[in-house]
Amino acid sequence: MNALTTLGTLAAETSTSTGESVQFWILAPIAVAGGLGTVLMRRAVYSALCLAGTMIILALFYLANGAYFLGVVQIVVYTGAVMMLFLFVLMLVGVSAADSLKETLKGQRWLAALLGLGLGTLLIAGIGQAAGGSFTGLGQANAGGNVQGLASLLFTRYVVAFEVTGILLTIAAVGATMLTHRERIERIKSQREQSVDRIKNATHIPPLPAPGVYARHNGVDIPGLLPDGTPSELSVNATLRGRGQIREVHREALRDLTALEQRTATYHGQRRQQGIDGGTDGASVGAGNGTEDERGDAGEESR
Amino acid sequence: MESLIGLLVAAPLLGALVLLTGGRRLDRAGHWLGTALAATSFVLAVVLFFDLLGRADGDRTLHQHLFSWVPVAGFQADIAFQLDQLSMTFVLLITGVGSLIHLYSVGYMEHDPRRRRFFGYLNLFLAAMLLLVLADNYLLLYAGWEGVGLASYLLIGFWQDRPRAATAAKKAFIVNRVGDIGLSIAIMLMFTTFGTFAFGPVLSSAAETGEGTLTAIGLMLLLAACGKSAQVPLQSWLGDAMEGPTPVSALIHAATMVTAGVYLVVRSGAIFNAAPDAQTVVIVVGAVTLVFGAIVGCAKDDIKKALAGSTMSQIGYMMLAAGLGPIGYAFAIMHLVTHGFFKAGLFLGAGSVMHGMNDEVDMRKYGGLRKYMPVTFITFGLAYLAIIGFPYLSGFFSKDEIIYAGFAKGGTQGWILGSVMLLGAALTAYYMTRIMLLTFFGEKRWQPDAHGHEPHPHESPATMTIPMIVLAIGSVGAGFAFNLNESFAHWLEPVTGLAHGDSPVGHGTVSLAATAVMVIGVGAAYLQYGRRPAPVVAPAGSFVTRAARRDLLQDDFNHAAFVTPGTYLTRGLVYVDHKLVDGVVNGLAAAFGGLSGRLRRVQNGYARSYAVSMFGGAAVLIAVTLLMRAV
Amino acid sequence: MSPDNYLYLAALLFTLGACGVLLRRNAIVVFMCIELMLNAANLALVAFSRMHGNLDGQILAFFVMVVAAAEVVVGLAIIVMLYRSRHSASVDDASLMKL
Amino acid sequence: MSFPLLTATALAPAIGAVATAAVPAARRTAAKWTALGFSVVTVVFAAAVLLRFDTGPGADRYQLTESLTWIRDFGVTYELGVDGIGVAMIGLTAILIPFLIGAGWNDADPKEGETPQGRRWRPTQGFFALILLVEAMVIMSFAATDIFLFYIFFEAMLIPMYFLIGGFGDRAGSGDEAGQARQRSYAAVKFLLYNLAGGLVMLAAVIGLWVATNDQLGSGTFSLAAIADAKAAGELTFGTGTERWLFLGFFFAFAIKAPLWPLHTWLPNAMGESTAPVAVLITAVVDKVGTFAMLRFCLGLFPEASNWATPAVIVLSLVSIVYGALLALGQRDMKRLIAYASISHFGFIVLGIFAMTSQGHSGATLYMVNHGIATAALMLVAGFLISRRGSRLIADYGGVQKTAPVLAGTFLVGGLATLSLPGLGPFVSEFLVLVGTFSRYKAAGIIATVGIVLAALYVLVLYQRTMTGPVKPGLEKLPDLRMRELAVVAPLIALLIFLGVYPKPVTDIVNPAVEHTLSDVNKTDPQPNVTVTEAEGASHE
Repeated sequence: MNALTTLGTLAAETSTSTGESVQFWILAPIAVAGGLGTVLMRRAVYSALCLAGTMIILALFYLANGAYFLGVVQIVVYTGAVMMLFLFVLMLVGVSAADSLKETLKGQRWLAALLGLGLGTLLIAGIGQAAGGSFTGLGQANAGGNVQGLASLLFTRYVVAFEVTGILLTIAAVGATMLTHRERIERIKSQREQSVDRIKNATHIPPLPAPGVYARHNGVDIPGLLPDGTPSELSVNATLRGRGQIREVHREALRDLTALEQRTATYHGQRRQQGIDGGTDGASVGAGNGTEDERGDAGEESR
Repeated sequence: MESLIGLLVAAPLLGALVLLTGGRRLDRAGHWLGTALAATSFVLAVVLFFDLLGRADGDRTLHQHLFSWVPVAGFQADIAFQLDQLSMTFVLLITGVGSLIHLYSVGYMEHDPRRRRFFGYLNLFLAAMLLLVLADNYLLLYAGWEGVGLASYLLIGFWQDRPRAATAAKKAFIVNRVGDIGLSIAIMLMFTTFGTFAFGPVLSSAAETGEGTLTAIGLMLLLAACGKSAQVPLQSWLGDAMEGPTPVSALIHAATMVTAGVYLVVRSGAIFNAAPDAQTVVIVVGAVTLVFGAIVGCAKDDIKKALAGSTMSQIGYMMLAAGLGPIGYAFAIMHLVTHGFFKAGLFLGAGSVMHGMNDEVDMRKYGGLRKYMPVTFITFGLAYLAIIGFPYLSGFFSKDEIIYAGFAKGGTQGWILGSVMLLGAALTAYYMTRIMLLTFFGEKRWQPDAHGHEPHPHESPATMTIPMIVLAIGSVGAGFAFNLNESFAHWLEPVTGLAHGDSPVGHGTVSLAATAVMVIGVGAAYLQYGRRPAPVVAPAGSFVTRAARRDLLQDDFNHAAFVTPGTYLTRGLVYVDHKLVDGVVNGLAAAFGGLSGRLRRVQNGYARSYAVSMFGGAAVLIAVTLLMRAV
Repeated sequence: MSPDNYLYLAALLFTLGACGVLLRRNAIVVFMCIELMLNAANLALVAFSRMHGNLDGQILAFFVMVVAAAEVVVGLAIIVMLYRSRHSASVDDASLMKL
Repeated sequence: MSFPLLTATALAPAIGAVATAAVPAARRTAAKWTALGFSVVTVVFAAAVLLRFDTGPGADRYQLTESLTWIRDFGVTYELGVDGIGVAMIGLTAILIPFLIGAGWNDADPKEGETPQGRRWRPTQGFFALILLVEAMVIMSFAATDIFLFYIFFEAMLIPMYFLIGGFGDRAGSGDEAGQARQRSYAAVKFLLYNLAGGLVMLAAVIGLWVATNDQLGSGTFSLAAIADAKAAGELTFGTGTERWLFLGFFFAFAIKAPLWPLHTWLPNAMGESTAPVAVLITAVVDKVGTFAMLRFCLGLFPEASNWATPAVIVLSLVSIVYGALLALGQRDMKRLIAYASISHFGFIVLGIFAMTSQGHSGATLYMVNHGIATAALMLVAGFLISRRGSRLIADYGGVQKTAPVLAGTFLVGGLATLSLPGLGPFVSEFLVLVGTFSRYKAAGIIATVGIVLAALYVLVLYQRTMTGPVKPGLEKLPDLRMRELAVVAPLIALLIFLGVYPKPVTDIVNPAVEHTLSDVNKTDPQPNVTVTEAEGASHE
């Protein structure tokens, strides 16, 4: 809170203090970096995070400019709510849906760069032209408190606009629900019914195979292996399958298996040579487990 | 009395309407109805004639004003009739000969399934012709003028399933149309000059008008007359017009319609009198046609075409006489009337012959017919004598008067004209004798036709012979009657005026010369055709003969001069219209299409490229604002 | 330092956002870039309000936020629909505006 | 304000259109009768207009006027009124439409073996409704005395016409249905684009006019009456340049509609591809709006400019006359031939208008009426013939006169009217035009007479090739005119004869209007250079 007051005092003055300039010169590059990140990151999630960062920094700038309310709103509403909304959607759409930065439209990239440069230079030139050195701070404007000041304006001069935006928000909310709401044509089947018609048309009557259920792997995105070592698509969650986010690990798994058998074989060979110690049990048990496991697996599949 | 004038026209018009719209139920009695109505108007004509005779010379002009036709500001055209001696003469000729030919057609067209329509057309013709001669202004005359053109078109092409008939009909109408241009321009000139085109005011005030205008009007009228009366250079249609039924040839293309040109010239006498140049042209045209027609008549083997040539040349006489001015007008009309008689008679005779010969028209396939059809022979013979100007028959009087008038023109002109006309007389005698000999004398030369039918020449029924007899009487007696102390000329005098030029040669001399050349002509013909039998297949003949058989190459000329270039012109224009005028438009359309095709590439549907243009726009806007501020 | 720098920063961020919109194909990222642009605008507004010494700029910025929130809600909903229908969130795949 | 007769006249067909369109798909015959009924009602109203119109001396120029303010800010008013010319044109339109409906009785029925596509598919209703709609718009544009009002209907006409041309082809199913459809849509689009282009230019001129009036009168107006008053009071005077530009703007649109060479090429396509009644509708009714508007607007609003443009226009119209006739000669397609003949005739009309003589103007007006009826007669009979044989090519016919004499007869009469034979309506008008032109421009008059011969040529050649000669194979069983068809053609022919023998009623109505128009362009008829001594000129008593 005291930080706010200090910033406020800074803002009240008619020329920025060195503190603010320091702050600016530290934060501005980060903001720009965040912007760049937003634009350039391949994965949407990273872009979102970069954007969030930029927004927070902007919030700080708001505060520095004496817009306390906005600063807070920026953090709470924008960074807090809107960006989270983005992240949710990203989750729905697929976290790792990274779009290749390879350009498909001919000359689009060049045009974009050109325009960016042009626009930037023009804006900056414009500002440079308009720049008038001194400025009146928000001293008396914020005298009765920034929030009160905003409120008084908002509910007197801008009340109509305020109401209208309220209506707009409502409409937006309704619209969003309308858009994303999916009409159910038929009743959701109960578990019982599902099992019944699973039996009826004899499709995997037992529960689906568990994913990654074999030696040293148990991630949900890893398919279980069939006896011949090929992965079983069924064992992975449909959503992951749809997004193509199955981790294809069975090859090295197979390699490990052969290596394991290799080792056991050699181990047995030594055992025959030496012919001592009951370690064999454990080994045999392990191997037995493994085979038992596979058999069970294969059994499930075949059944 | 005046009210009867309208009825003159109305009677046949009614007939035409009833017969043409009446439908099949009239088929049985239609022809009699038509004939009756024609006769009616003849009776009316006679009544009016005697009424006129009853009046004093001065007021032998009746007027009937029915209603105002086209009233627009200064332009006042009325449906109004004027009956004076000149039109009376024509009315009598038209209705008289007309009625006779109606009667004749009853027999001639007996076996034609479309006889009702034929009579309808005939009545239509009568109505139009009467309108022509009774009109009291040039516009109404023009209406009748085109009306007879239509009637002749319909009648020439009456057997429409014969392509040649259809073509001939079309040709006749088109050539007449060319002439009609003349008439319409003449009327327009009159309107712009006099502000009216009624006979009365125009003719009365012709004198005090500039000669140039009058010459123009006169020449235009002459052009019209050439078209209608088949005078050089618009004569080419008459020969082909013989495709029509023979009564038609007799009525329209011999007796009445083709003489309308002469009527026009005589009627407009006042104008021509004041425009000597125009008169000269009239004379020239007449003279040329006179000889031209005679030559053609000498060469044709088709009896009707030969007669058509003769018609042409006879009308040439009339035209020439009309060109002579007051000294010729009366005799032009007189010859017109007598010619109406004997030429109609000749055609009807020819028709009767064809009737008996399975419609064979080639004279070389006739011969010796006098035994088979005596009445035809006698009537035809009398008409023949009349036309060649056998002394004291009608042709003798009228033609001699004209020749005399020609000499009376005076000076070298007079001599030239006179001698030309004498030459014409000789030729007339020659070709008429040729026809006579080939048809009625010598041995029979006919063979079975394509279907193997041996023609059985026989006399025609009474309905056909009676008119022939009447006409024969007319052609014998008319001239004499007319010439009794110039009764005819005096009768016409109030309209046409009458003058006697001073002829270097006396009346008797002219008659003598005419008779002499007539004898020569007859002799020559007899030597060639009378003594030895004529070959059935025409000999090749000299170049002149061959040219004459082809109407002296007139059609070839027209073809080369107008038809072919015209065809190419139209073809070219069609091409131009399609490729050029339309091409420009279509090209424009195609250009726009291509352009838009290019432009729509911009709309590639990628939101991001739209965004690019959006930001581009924003950038441009900012730049502009900045520049604005900078400036 | 002069507060103009805030404006320069805003301009820079705005341009970055613009480039992002033009370059990225993932609809969500495009959206984020738009948000970036909005934020840049907000920063400028706040700076202005400070320069002029009244709160209207902040009010405007406030409204921008509200509208942006609404827009995000609807936009993301649309994106989800899109993803459901065609299993991709790439803006280039939805190129049906072509005639 | 008395009973709005003109509005009613225009409204009757409009309501008829709605009523016809509303008839359910199955009740095709009912729709036809509805359309016919309403068109007859329109005739009754038009007759009322005719009777109520006062031709006496000292009668107002525009009568039966109605006036309501419409768009006050732009001085647009709903002003109707007719002068004699307008009355004649409205009469023509009203009289023709019933016959067109009768002639097109079965043209829009679904073809044999064509199954109705659903409940809403009802071409017949559409066909007749569109025709009535066109009639309403045409009548409105004849009656409008407010330029903007006129412009609206002048343009709106195109919409129903477009559908009539593009939507309803000939029954001349010469196998290639697809090709025909392509041709048809090409023709329709061409028609639309040409006329839209004209309309665009005209719109510019209309706006220009408004600006001009706005500058000088303080408040812009489109009302003819207001402009005339202002001119008379000397408050409104266009600069020479302005007036000429405005004139050109209007004239261009009307010249396309008329159509005048070289803007004519849309007409043959449109008339060739559309059914006979629609073709008649185009050339006999819709195109007349163009020539009518030349008389009322070009001459009425811009007299000096009209006089300035006269030589050029006369040359164009002469070219149209000869060119159209020659191309008619060159056609293989019956309907295109008639179309080119119409172009030639429109040349005559424009010639008469710009001859600036009372004969010329009366002649032109009469010509519009007569040409409408004559073309209707000829084209409709041609349509009957085509519908029998299923081909538009002249070469496919021959000897029809033997198998269908009545058809041939009516065709011939129509043709004779087209070549303006005395005794039939067109002769009077054509001769008036010629005289009117000749009395001011001798050479032009003489050149125009060439058109007479060419007309005879193309008509008679057409008749000879189709009707005479031996019967072409395939035509032996050609049926003659049916009762309905005869009932359509016979009255038209009767009308032609009546107008040819006794055109006085029409001229009486037209003449006063013509006098007004002449005084607009402040011209007087050239006087004869010989004053006739009415000596024994007892020609009328």
